[in-house]
Amino acid sequence: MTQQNQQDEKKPFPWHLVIFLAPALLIYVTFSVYPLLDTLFLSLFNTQQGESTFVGLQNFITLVTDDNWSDAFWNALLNNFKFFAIHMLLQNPIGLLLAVLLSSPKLRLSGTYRTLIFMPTMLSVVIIGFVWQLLLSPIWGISENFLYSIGLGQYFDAWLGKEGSALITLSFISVWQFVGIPMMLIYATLLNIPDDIVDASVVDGANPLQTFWYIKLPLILPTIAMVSILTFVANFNAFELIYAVKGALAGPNFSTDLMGTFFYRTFFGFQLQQGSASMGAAVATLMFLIILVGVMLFLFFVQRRIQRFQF
Amino acid sequence: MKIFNDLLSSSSRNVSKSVTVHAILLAYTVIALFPIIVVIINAFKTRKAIFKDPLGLPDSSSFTLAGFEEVLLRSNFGLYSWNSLVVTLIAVSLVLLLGAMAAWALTEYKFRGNFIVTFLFAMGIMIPIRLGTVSILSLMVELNLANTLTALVLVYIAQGLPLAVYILSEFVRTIPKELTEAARCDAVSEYKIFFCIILPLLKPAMATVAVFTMIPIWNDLWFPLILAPGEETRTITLGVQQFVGQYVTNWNSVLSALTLAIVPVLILYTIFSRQLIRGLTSGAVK
Amino acid sequence: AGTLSIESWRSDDANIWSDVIIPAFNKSHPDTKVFFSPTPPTQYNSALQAKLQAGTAGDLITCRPFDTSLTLYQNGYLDNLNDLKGLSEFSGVAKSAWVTDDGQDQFCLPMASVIHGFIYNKEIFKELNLSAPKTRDEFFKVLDTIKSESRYAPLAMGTADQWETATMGFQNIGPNYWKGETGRKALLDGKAKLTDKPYVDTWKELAKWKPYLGHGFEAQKYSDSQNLFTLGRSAIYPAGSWDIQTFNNQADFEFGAFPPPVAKAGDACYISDHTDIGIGINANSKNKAAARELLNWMASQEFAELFANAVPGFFPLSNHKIAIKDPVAQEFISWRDNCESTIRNSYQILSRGTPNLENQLWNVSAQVINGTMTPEAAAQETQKGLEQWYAPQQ
Amino acid sequence: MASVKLNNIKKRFGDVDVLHGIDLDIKDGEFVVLIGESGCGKSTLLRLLSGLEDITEGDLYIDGERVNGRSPAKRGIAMVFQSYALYPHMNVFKNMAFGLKIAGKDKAFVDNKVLEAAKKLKIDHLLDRLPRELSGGQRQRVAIGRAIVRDPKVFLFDEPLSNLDASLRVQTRVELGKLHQELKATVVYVTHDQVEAMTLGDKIVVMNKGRVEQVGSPLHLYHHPQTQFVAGFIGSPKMNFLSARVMEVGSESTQIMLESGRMISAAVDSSSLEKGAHVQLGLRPEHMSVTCDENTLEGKITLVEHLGEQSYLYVDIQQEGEFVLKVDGDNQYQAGDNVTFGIKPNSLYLFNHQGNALPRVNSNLETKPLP
Amino acid sequence: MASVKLNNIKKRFGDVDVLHGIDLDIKDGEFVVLIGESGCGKSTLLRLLSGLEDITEGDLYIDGERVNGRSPAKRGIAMVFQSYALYPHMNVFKNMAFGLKIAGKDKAFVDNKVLEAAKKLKIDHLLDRLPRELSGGQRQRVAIGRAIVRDPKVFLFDEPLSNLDASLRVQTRVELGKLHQELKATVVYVTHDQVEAMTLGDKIVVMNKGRVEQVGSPLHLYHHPQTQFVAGFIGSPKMNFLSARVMEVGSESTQIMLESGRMISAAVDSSSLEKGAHVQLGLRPEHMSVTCDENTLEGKITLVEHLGEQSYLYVDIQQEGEFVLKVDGDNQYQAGDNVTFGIKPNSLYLFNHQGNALPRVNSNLETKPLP
Ligand SMILES: Nc1ncnc2c1ncn2[C@@H]1O[C@H](COP(=O)(O)OP(=O)(O)OP(=O)(O)O)[C@@H](O)[C@H]1O
Ligand SMILES: Nc1ncnc2c1ncn2[C@@H]1O[C@H](COP(=O)(O)OP(=O)(O)OP(=O)(O)O)[C@@H](O)[C@H]1O
Ligand SMILES: [Mg+2]
Ligand SMILES: [Mg+2]
Repeated sequence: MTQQNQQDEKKPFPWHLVIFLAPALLIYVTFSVYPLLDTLFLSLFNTQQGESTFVGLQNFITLVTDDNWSDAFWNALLNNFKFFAIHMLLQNPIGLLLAVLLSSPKLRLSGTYRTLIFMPTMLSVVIIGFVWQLLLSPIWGISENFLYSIGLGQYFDAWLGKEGSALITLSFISVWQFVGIPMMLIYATLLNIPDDIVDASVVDGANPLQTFWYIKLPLILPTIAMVSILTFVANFNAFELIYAVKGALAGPNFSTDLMGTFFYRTFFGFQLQQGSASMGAAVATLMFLIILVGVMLFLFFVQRRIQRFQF
Repeated sequence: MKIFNDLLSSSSRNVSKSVTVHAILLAYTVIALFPIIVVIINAFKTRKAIFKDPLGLPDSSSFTLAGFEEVLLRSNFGLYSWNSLVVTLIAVSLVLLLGAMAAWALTEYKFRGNFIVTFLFAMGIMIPIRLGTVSILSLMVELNLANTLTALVLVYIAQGLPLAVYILSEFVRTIPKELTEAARCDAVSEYKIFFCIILPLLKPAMATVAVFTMIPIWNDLWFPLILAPGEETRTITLGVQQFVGQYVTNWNSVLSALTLAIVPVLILYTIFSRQLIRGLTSGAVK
Repeated sequence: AGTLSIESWRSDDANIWSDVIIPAFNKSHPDTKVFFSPTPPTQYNSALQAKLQAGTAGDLITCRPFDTSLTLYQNGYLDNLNDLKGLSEFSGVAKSAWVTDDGQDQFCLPMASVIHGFIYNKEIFKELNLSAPKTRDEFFKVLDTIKSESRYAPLAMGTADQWETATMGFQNIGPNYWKGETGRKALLDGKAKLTDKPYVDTWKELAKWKPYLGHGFEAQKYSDSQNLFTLGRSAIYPAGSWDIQTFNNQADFEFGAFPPPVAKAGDACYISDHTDIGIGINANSKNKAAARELLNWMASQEFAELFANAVPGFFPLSNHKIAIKDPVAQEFISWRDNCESTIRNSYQILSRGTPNLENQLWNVSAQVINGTMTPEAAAQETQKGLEQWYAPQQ
Repeated sequence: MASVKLNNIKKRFGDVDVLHGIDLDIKDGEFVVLIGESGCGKSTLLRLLSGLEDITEGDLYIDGERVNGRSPAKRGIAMVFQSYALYPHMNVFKNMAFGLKIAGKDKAFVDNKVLEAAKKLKIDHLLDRLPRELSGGQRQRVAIGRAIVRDPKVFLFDEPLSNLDASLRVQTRVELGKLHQELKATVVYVTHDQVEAMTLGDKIVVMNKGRVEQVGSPLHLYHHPQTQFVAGFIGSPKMNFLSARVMEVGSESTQIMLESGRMISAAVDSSSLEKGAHVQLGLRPEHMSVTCDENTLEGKITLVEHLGEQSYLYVDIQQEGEFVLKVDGDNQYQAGDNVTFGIKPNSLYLFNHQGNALPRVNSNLETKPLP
Repeated sequence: MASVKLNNIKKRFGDVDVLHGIDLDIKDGEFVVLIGESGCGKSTLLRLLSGLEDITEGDLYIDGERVNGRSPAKRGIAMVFQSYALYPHMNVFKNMAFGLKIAGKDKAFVDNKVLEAAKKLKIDHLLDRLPRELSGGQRQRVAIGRAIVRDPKVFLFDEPLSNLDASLRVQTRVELGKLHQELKATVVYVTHDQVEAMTLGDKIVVMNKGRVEQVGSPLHLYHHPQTQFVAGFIGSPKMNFLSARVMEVGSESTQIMLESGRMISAAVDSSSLEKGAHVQLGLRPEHMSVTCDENTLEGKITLVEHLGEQSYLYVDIQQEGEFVLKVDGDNQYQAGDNVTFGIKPNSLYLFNHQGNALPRVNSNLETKPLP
């Protein structure tokens, strides 16, 4: 500090910083961070009849080694990966396709298409679950009749009820509901690509397919990456649809069990099964860790290699 | 003749291309809307007709409003919608306001702890707040907020803030620094800079955040059930869920209830949708 | 005096409480306001748990039978009711679902039981010239007839919700195999195993149901089954007595009921007469005096009669003699006279550990009917589960 | 290389006519500059040439072949955009090689071509960089390189220098001029900077509201603008205009009276006008002199701009308006001074009320209208 | 209005020294232009003056008061940004009135002020428009208007014209010059366009890498650059530089030899050098003449740029490199021609190997170093 600096007028305390940040931080910490930490903390205890004892990592060990727990845990985890894989293979490519079509130049009615296709995303799973059960119900016969009318009737089955197809069917429903989100995000990125660049590739002799493959796709890769990570987080948090359609027992024979439903059963119990806060917290902690590791791996291996482009 | 050839070569190519594009989009639109339409048309049919011809439009013999009557009579749909609306609108507005304030503070000012706070909010995007339900509930009880809409609003704000802060931060970064500097030279206080300059400019971004925040709040079943299950504070999603549970065999009532539940969301969506694309195309969520 | 609110999973009964029961109570207790606030059955346990933990639950808690409520009591959420006057109106059997294992402490007042059996469409039976079957052979013959001679689905049941297969299937026909209470007690004492013949046979019979179920039954939910039956597209419905109420509202044909068929004509018959609903007092209630008054009233003849007739299919557990007006409900309750009653065998004690027997029963019964698991495997899996934690079975 | 011929080309966007029938002949190897105000249709015309936009009416010939419906790729054109439109995710090499790769050329050929062009443009040390790691001038050169490698018949440039800063613009302009001499390519170049137009073009096409106003060599346009619009557009600082009336009609000389009543004589053939007709008098800032005593005007200096070797005087002339004067840099004028200056009759321009120029007599410069 | 004094001002960003001690005196009402290459610290200096950035070391006085730690609001400055920084959601009126409103002035006062400024800038018909509905030049004027209404002591401009197109830039530059004469405001103006600097500044500050290279009036800098850097920066086209060696030292005249062995004599005082010292010869394009036969050089024309009244010749001189020549517009040169031109000894500049100018003898122009 030189002498001159001491004469400088003192900077006032940045009250505005406090006022801007405090309300959000206060609510967020109180009603999200603290409860979550509190819950995760619980996973180190064993709660029985109102008394809790510290057990260290015992709950986690039980969860991954004790057959009674681990079977369900690994099953749910595996299912969750399948669920995620189907979304990645279906939801995001469909979203991409729709976005590309929507962004074709001089397309009429594109606003209308956009709004309508986004509609399912707005609806609650109560509605979605109910509607699709009706549509796929063999009793109501809508899907069956439809398949018969296009000559594929013999392929109809009670998809939601069969172990082999229930999870896939639910994934499809989920894809149907959420395809609007990747579509919107990718569409927005496509709109941001300057026309000049596309024109340049046309003049360079690229046909529309080449323009898409060599120019547009690389430019929307960051968005696709972001969509993927959002999908990952959302899928590993998924619960509502399964719960609404298949209940907490995620039948048949746990073939639709995801980490979310597994957590629910463990934490809150189900029917005659008593909920266990500490085991539930352990599941929650593992879910959190899986998501965290997934996101980290993604950031480390994928995101680093993908550059965002300024136009 | 030559001209005709030219027309064919360039225009017919374009026409067939745009026909394909429309065909695919139309097909998907049908897929997206079909289930919803099935719900709506069957809501106006008698229970027997629903089964006999699920895809038929209601005609004079099968048309009935009995389902709607039942819904409106047997449950407090007006109140539920009102509760949902209040909770959603207040929560979304506060998420927008508080989120914008925090995003602004985190991106504009350098201070110690900036990174930690940013990180803290980022974590919130990954962990579902639902995992903390029990603690939240006891907290609400201690604060005497159980069974109030306030409790829901608070939780939804906490739930919506992380994504809002993330998206809005990215947007704030796109606002030219010169604008705030010009204002500072104009002797404008930090508060006025935020409220008179930044906030209006964040409008399109806010529409995006509003839609992304609104969907899970409006559709949430969980917290209404735990925090505010009382008749007075019931939200429409919970109301519909319970109605569906209760009248599960009475399909035309159920479908009517579902139809009624779809309407408000669509209205809210159309309010924001025009801004949504503007928001999406001018900033963060790329 | 004051206000009371009742936690319940019986959302179907909301209107009856507000229209019939509460006004009746208020006639004698005009200054107590009572609110009935139900939660859907699937969410009741978890929501209640959360609310109790947070201290926001209502004054009166509708009790699930056995362990669910026992845990609540042990965790201090429910009051001890030993000195409640009204308890004297109930038999030991009725009270058994809500006492501690040592039989010392009573924590819920019994409210109602439900009885399993089969409900059938009388018009279809008349059309096909059938009568209610008494033996298993007759039962399957009836099913065969319906299947071959009509478009109706013989049996209205689906496996999508799983619990139907355990409750309306396994627990419905099972007591005839394991001889009701005898078998249930033997299992508790460790004298019988789930791999024993009666249990395997129960599942074998369930496995035989498959061809008689509706098209796509794997995706058929409880409400679908109800609809199938009430729309007249299915002839026989494996039922719980609580379904009567729904069917009365929705079926425009006459229906009747028959108990689970026995092996040979004249065999002793057993029915599942399950103590299903009790009611207790929230330990944190601020208005316990009024709550006790309400409970005492609920032990009265007046309540029993009101309830039984307002909610046909739920049968009062008190010792009062009451007249039930609904013919089908009457039919159900009449079985108590000829057959031995028992409760569901997985409810007391046996679903206390991990893995949970009740959950397992749902799962394996559904699988057995779906054909994805043999009856023997089902028996082995459940027995193995039990052996893992239940000392008498080890 | 190729010639380009436009035959009554029209373009309509929906209901809006943007181009009203453009006729133009571009010779093989010619550097043609399109110039005009913003929105006059320059870019649109360029996009019609490139095939990015469909021609509504008229014929376009490249090298004698009619190419109206042909796709851009098949026209043998290359285009350089104002924003450069470099592919942001490709490095310089890939940017330049893209067109060749798409065309299926083999690797050795591509490498060779790109390297050659890069060397020519002095960007061969940048081949690994991404566009965002380049300065404006470097990006500009990459964009040109991308055009060059494809050996197009015609180069189209749409304001390629407008995103560069002043000094870089001058430098790049010079480089472009040399490049053209080296490649001998046919170039159509859009700009709205008249210095660029003057310095680069073999032929300048002045456009105004979707029409061609005048075509000619730079000096011809400077000395013989056909219309007031062209006269005002070419030259810097802008030509000064004064309202006047014809007092004496003549085929060798014309007397006009300014608004202030001053009489001026001009070496202009006004035989097409009648006495008393309204005309506009045009005077270039560089054609007036403070030492000349013919046709004098006087006014008060409002601003002096010193550019070193020369200065601009902004003069307010009573009743006539503002005037710009170019004088030597070693003057001692200051704002507020009064100044008197004279105009040589043969450096005057007159425009009739339709804005058409009257023929100048004995103009001291004869330029070929077209190179 | 106010004077501004900078006393050894330094600025460090983290570890990077950006400004290395700037001393500067700005008089009341003076128009000071900061000029220099991109990244030399012009904007940073301006931001230090405005208070948007903290001064690392040194003292800043405005009107004699030390203002180092003071917030921008309290310094009485107004700043006009390159991007104009108009509030996009407010109309012109509100943009201009915002600062006054915030300061709590009453409505009548605000209306009056804004209207007055708008009239002065000829934007009073635009008051209801939003910024996006304005052209570049109009936006620019609104930005200035916003600064004017607050009656600041000092105006700070950061490249205010660089987003305008060529002709608009000229026009706005002239308007700015007049506005300054009218307001008599103290102005600090950043640009990297030397024409702007020359025409607008009372005083030009040439910056180079965070240091002040030279301060002086425009003509003084043009005629007496202290360093090669300044010489190259001022003047357009750029001064030509040739490497040479001193052959004969003298205080009145110096003989130098170019790389090609040609001898040139220069009216420069080289007494500080030794024979054989390496020097750079500086030649302005406008100071050479094809009619002069002293000190001749010859070369081949590579490019001719016609600007109408004058032309630039780009000449390649064997062994010396490229040369730019300004000649009259009525020349007949063509690329490929050979040309011989001469240089007057007293229009030559010499720079020693550190880049410092040697004193010129008998320079035909005496200018005041500062106005
Ligand atoms: N796709 C289009 N649809 C409708 N009108 C258009 C379209 N493209 C250009 N125009 C209109 O055509 C006219 C000419 O536009 P053009 O871009 O050719 O002008 P320009 O001379 O290049 O201007 P600038 O110097 O600003 O680039 C403008 O009025 C413009 O609004
Ligand atoms: N906030 C900052 N942090 C670190 N370095 C900075 C910062 N701002 C500017 N600099 C650096 O300081 C130097 C001077 O920057 P400044 O913006 O003042 O240059 P300039 O002369 O205005 O250039 P231009 O003509 O391009 O605007 C540059 O090297 C720049 O990278
Ligand atoms: Mg253009
Ligand atoms: Mg700068």
